[in-house]
Amino acid sequence: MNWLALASLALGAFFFLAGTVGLLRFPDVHSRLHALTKADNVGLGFLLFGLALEVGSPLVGAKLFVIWCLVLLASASVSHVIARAALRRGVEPWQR
Amino acid sequence: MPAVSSAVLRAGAFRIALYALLWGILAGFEPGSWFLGAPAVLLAAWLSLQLASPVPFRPWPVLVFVAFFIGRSVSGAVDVARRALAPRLRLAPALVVYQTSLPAGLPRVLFLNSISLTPGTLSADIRDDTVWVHVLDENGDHEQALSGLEGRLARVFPQ
Amino acid sequence: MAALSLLPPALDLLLAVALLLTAWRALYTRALFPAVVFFVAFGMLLALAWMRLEAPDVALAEAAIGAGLTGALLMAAVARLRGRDEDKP
Amino acid sequence: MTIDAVHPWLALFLLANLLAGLWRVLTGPTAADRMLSTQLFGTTAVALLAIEADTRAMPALRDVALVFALLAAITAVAFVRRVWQPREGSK
Repeated sequence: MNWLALASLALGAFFFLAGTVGLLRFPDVHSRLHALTKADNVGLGFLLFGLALEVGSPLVGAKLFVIWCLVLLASASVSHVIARAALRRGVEPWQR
Repeated sequence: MPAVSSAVLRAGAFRIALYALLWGILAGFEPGSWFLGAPAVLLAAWLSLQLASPVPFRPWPVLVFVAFFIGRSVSGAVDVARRALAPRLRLAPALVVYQTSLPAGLPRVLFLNSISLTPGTLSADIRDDTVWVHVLDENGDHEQALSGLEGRLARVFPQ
Repeated sequence: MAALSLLPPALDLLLAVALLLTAWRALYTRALFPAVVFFVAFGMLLALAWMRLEAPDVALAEAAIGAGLTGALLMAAVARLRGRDEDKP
Repeated sequence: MTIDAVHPWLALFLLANLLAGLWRVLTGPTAADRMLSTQLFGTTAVALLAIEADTRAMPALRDVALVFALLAAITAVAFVRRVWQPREGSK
């Protein structure tokens, strides 16, 4: 049993949960974007890291890392584009 | 033969090496995979030179930035998780305006994307040199965090 | 390990229920745009179902064509139909 | 007990998590809020595919994960370019 891999997988699952809770609880598009881009990406990072440790093959690890980089790039760009569209369309950020 | 500047040559060689590595990682390093892989890598390198002019960067600060970035995005996720799972939501969102001095193109794109992955900030719009940043908590020192991030990127791309 | 052997069926059951649910919403949601979003979600879940059936090539095609390309095309169609205003439910 | 025994639980958890996100598609309120859940779907599907690739020793599933990584971006860009343009009169 590889405890480091297991801990990494658990952390990944935790961040996924946090992302979804944020998506459901946060008050407006902009803050929901915060929850999704940050929590889910890092959750995926921990999960893939755990899987890579488990497999133990450097090539598979590198492939998982490339996939993670792509997800990161895609979701950061998407979140910027959606946030911008919301602002330009006149969706005011929620204020307390 | 048209004169090709050494900067373009260097960038071309670098991109070919990078794409070949990427191909190997994605499709496998077996000899058979290169029948398709070699033309694809060359085509991709040529296309990327057509689409984006070479951007000089320093290799060592890139590694420093990657390490810094991974650390920041983990703490960003922890921050969001704390806010999402707290019994009472403690959010005080606001829009913050920041003037960037990074050159347009790759450095600026990287800046906007890293803003979205560091704690409490999300890049929401850009017009010329002005970046609109949505923050989860208006009480933080975002000016300092943003200029720190910008400084690290400026070290990667010498002007 | 009885509890463990029950797990894969539980996963497949959940997936099947989710597929039916998203398909139903995609068909019966009155507003067009939410229906398209449900369709995209349905496509992604279907790709996951192909994954469970050990058919990675079909999953690949479903994800790229069924969810991605068709979803984008449907969105373009919705925009044409509704004069680019999609906030009303 | 090997670590593989954790995988089904993890997959089940992620799938349940994903389905909870569907609530956002139902309630909105804006079109962008609904789009956010496709973003969630993309990331979670990558995770599920990577787990399954491991459990079943099917490396091809990692290639499917690669496609999923870019899929959500395509639909989001189509959404912003086509559906959710600025209204006439707004800034």
